[in-house]
Amino acid sequence: MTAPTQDGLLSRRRLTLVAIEFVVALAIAIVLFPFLWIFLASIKPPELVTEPNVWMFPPTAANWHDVLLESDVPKNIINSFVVSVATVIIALVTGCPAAYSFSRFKTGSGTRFSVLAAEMMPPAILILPLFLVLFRLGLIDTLAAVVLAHLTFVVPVVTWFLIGFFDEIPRELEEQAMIDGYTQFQAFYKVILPVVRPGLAAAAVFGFVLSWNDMFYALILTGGESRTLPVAIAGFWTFRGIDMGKMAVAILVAVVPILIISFFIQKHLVRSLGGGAVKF
Amino acid sequence: MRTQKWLATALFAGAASAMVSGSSLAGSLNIIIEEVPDYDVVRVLTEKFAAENPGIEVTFDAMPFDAMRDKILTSALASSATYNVIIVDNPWMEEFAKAGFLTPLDDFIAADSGYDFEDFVGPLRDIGVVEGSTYGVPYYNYALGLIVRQDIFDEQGIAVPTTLDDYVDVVKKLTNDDFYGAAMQPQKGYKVMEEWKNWLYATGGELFNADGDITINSPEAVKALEMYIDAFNTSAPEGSVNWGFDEALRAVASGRAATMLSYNWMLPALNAKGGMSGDLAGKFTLNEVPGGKAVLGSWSWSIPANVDDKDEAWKYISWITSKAVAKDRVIAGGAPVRTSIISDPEVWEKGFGEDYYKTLLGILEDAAPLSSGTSAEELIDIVGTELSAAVSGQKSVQQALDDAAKGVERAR
Amino acid sequence: MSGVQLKNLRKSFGLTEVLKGINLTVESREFTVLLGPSGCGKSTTLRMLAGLEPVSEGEIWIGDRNVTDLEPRDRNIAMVFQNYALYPNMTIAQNMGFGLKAKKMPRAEISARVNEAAAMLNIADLLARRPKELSGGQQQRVAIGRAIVREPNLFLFDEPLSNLDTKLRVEMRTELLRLHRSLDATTIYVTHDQEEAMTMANRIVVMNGGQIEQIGTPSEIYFKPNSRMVAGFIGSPAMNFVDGRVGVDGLETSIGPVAHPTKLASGDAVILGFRPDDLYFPDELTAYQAAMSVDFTAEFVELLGARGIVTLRAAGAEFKGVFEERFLHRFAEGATVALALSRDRLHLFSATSGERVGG
Amino acid sequence: MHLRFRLILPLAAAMTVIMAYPLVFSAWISFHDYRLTRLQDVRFRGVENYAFILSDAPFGRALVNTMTFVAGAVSIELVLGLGLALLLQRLVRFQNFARAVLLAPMFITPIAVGLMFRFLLNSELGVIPYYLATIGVEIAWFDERLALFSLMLIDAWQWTPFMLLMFLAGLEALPKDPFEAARVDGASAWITFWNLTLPLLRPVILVALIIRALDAFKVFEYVWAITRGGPGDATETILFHIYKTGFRFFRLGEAAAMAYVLIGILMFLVIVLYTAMRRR
Repeated sequence: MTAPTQDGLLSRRRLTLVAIEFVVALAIAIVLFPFLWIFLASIKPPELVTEPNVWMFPPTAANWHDVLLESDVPKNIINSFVVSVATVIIALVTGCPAAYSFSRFKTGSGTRFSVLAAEMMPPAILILPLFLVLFRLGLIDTLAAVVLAHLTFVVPVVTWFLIGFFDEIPRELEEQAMIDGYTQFQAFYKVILPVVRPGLAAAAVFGFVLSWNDMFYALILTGGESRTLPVAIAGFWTFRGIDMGKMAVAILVAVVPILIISFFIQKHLVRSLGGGAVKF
Repeated sequence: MRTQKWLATALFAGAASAMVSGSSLAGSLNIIIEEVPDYDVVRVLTEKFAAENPGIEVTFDAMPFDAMRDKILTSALASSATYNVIIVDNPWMEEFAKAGFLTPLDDFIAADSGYDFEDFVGPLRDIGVVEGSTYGVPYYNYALGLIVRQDIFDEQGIAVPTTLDDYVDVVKKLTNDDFYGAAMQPQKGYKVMEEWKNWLYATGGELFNADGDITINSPEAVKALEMYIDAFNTSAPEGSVNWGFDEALRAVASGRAATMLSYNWMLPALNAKGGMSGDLAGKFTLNEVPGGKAVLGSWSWSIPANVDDKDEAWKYISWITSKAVAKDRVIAGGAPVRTSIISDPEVWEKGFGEDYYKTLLGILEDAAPLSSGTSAEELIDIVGTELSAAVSGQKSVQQALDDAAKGVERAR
Repeated sequence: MSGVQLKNLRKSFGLTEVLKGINLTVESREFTVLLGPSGCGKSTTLRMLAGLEPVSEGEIWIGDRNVTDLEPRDRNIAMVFQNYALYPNMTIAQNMGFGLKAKKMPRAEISARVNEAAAMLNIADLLARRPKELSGGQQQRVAIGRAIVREPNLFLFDEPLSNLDTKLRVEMRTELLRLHRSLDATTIYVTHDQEEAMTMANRIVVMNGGQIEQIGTPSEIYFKPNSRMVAGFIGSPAMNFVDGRVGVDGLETSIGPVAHPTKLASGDAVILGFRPDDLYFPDELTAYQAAMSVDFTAEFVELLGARGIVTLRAAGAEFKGVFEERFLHRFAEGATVALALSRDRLHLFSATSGERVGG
Repeated sequence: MHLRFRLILPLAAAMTVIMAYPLVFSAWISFHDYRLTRLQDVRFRGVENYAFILSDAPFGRALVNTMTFVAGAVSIELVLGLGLALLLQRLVRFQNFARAVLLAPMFITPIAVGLMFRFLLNSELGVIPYYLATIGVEIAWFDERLALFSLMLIDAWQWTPFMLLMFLAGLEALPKDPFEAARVDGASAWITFWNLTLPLLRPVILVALIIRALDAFKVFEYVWAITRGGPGDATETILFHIYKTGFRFFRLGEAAAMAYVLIGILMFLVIVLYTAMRRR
């Protein structure tokens, strides 16, 4: 008597699941399609790049060869990497203690919000004076200039995330450390920092991506040797037309490492964000 | 005069002002250059210069167009230039010269006996002249020409149009369901301005009259824009209202359109075997724009005012633009600027053939810059925005041109 | 081991005064419990003792040292937190040795001490694990072990058992007492659980509203509560109270006259208190002992096991009584039962100040 | 100095250098006729710059465009992000894979995304319109009616993953009990969503909204890569407009004034959202 009912229930459940899987698969297709297309563009012979309906063709490695071996793109990647890493390190070094202080000493209720609000500052307003200062300092066209500019948006975001993470750590932990014979600062870096490490990693990844993706500041502040990858990608769009094939290679080269990183960290990212940063 | 500038910079951090940036070392030339095929040619040729002048180390800072303007500006504002040699786009020439960023080159040119400055095509040469002084010598041109699919014209027995009225008729006639008479570039700003201004010349209009009054909303301009919109609506690919140079080029290259107004030196690229146009290679020809007078673009070599060793900079410029080197450059694929080179049979033979060069010379000699004045860059944007608004139907032709005139008046 | 002295300790957060002058002397080796309802200031007092909360006014002495302005690390104390506060990223051994590391103790000695404490607490086999692999009870032991290895002048406990289930709590209680006896350490223990306080403390400090209500041994607190608040707070079920007035000859209350001497002036409002355990059948008391007899109406009975709680009603008010199981049949619903109060088990408080005025 | 302030010191110092100073300097510039080509002739203009831009039609249009863009893009991202998060949560198989793929677009430099879609959506050469045309759908993605909307879709492609990330994290951190209670009470999925999930996620939603909205105000790369603000003024966004005024036309005074007007608007927005958040 109960068997048919149960079967009905099960199949309904299975149906829902199939529907969910279908929608998710569709979303995945929408996300992956441009990548596929870009990849095809990177190995298409030049005369076929403008043909939307060509899926089979003799592939060419010329674009890959040109970009990886005979262009500045590898150097641009290193530049981007150096800039992003330096930005993140500085952001963590300055943001971490401050976030800890904001979290622990209950600095005014609006503080954490104004930290976030700092991120909203339009780059356009900061770039003019930054440009002039960096220019005075002789730092235009250097990676240092880009790092400095990227700090303007990476530091607030990283700090803000960290405040959330520190909030999640029970106060007793550092009190225990202080009773155990450590100063509050020692408690901070010997006990709290190791505990908040997943949070630090999440914030670092976020900061890294923000810096890695920026083109606006880098466009204005870098040149020649110091060009970062997004600027280089934009550079394939010249007055003589976009070199689609090469640009496709550059885009893939820019994206793949980040995708690999994101693949491995996404789980931690979700978990550690859930731990704290998504709350006020 | 400089006190004002320092007053402004007094706001800088104290430590900052003590440091001076980017001074170039003696014996080294740092050149800012746009990353285009012409640069590849120049870079290779320069190795020869370096070999001849072991004391001078030449480095290029190549970048996309959009990054160049503020880089040049930065260098010009410094107490000592980052770039000893710069290239200047024609809309910037007057602006930079009047801002005091550039060195007058007249004395250098006069002192250089075999240089033959007059050999540069007149309209190109004039771009470098501001209020009687020469601030730039031509690097390469990007004058516009009419690029057509000759095979289609031949097939249908149609002559390549020489007047605007003919042109509009022809592109309408050539348009059918999946083929278009003209690939146009009505993208806001530079692109639409660059294209439409050819139409403006063809109807006898100009942006300013001889007295310098704004004539952007003159009846000629209205007519030019109306015809432009007519052609766009009837003969250009659907949904191409935002197209720029790239899309138009690709549409022509992939056989979707019969004609385009574009840079003259695109022709060799279109006709190159194994290039972007595949089987269509060889079927394109270059012609003068309908109406004859073309929009001229050019890059010029200049020496910033704040360069320490100007002799060295001139040494390079005069070398790279000298007749001998210019010939090598053009043969290697560079866009020509000297009359003697364009007319040189050796160049015809090793380059892209007599027809191409003769047409090119015709275009160059009857051409005028896209825009001039100290606010040329802004002017292009203002007019280009209004043109785009009219093409996309957001404004009436008269309204758009009136607004353009108003905007230009303010920017001046 | 050293005693502790709090001298007129005050604490304000902004304009709110949460401690209004605490004076307390804790003798060396004494197990003192701070007891009170939540928000009474007991935890704040403990945190100030630990140095986690700055002192607004007053002094704290540990032994012969004024530690008022010393950092926690300079006070040589150990503290066990309610949520144990184990370092999640360290092993149990590292957790326990962390405080010794701060003192730059040689590694071998740290490990010796940790092992000793672990053996004492039966957690020797957990030393290599991390906190999240442990049960609540085990974590509790680690937290205590971490305090022990420090060999501090003073142990502080902040409601350490409240996160454990009842059975474990009772076990740990005994264990803590045994430990206290063997270590002979001065201990200050904060709780809101009166059972814990009664069973463990040498002395109980009852706090209320930022002040000390009473300091005394558990039996003093239970049998001689200093105030109506203490009387009502200690004991379960809670003490019964009746409003009354001093009459010419004893008290007049809503449930009848009470023959009870008082030093108060006639006409003063008083509160009469008696514990549920102190209700007697009339035949259990001598005529002298019986202060009064009241006819209660029984409402219902809650059986606890050997005893039961009876809900009674008289003069419209509700009272609780506790009786042995064998008497419970007398309290059938609706039955009228006469019960007597014993003269020496009455508590009398001023209705105005709440202070004990006799009994 | 109290530890609390010592900990904030590095951040405060960094922020002073990279933000406070530029802001002050920008404010100064905004009251002057400050042109990079006329530095010897910087003149005080009082509030003229402000008066001009507030009456300037293109600036107004850019503001309206930007706000439309932000509202549209962020709404799409919110709905899609929340929907996908809920689906992903119920996905049984391939959950990690799906999550990694669906989060990927936010890690790609926006300029690459812009250039990619410029060609994917190109009406003649793009693969998307090509296949749409085969099923009879002809859409001119970048004409004056659709261009801004297309930019919103591109933004949604890139940034829905951010919403997804925040919501996955938020869902992970939700207490389990109320949902079990709802199941026992026999509440339908729909009722549970409206009465439990949504209210409990509210803080996360607001945070995600704020971050995304502030970020969307900075939209630059897509405009730069695809439309350059056109057709006409249809996609002229505020940052692009300021960039043009400041770095193409060198009118720093006006650009700075525009940036300040923008800050004013953002401040207002932030305060409104902040109040909404505190009222929860």
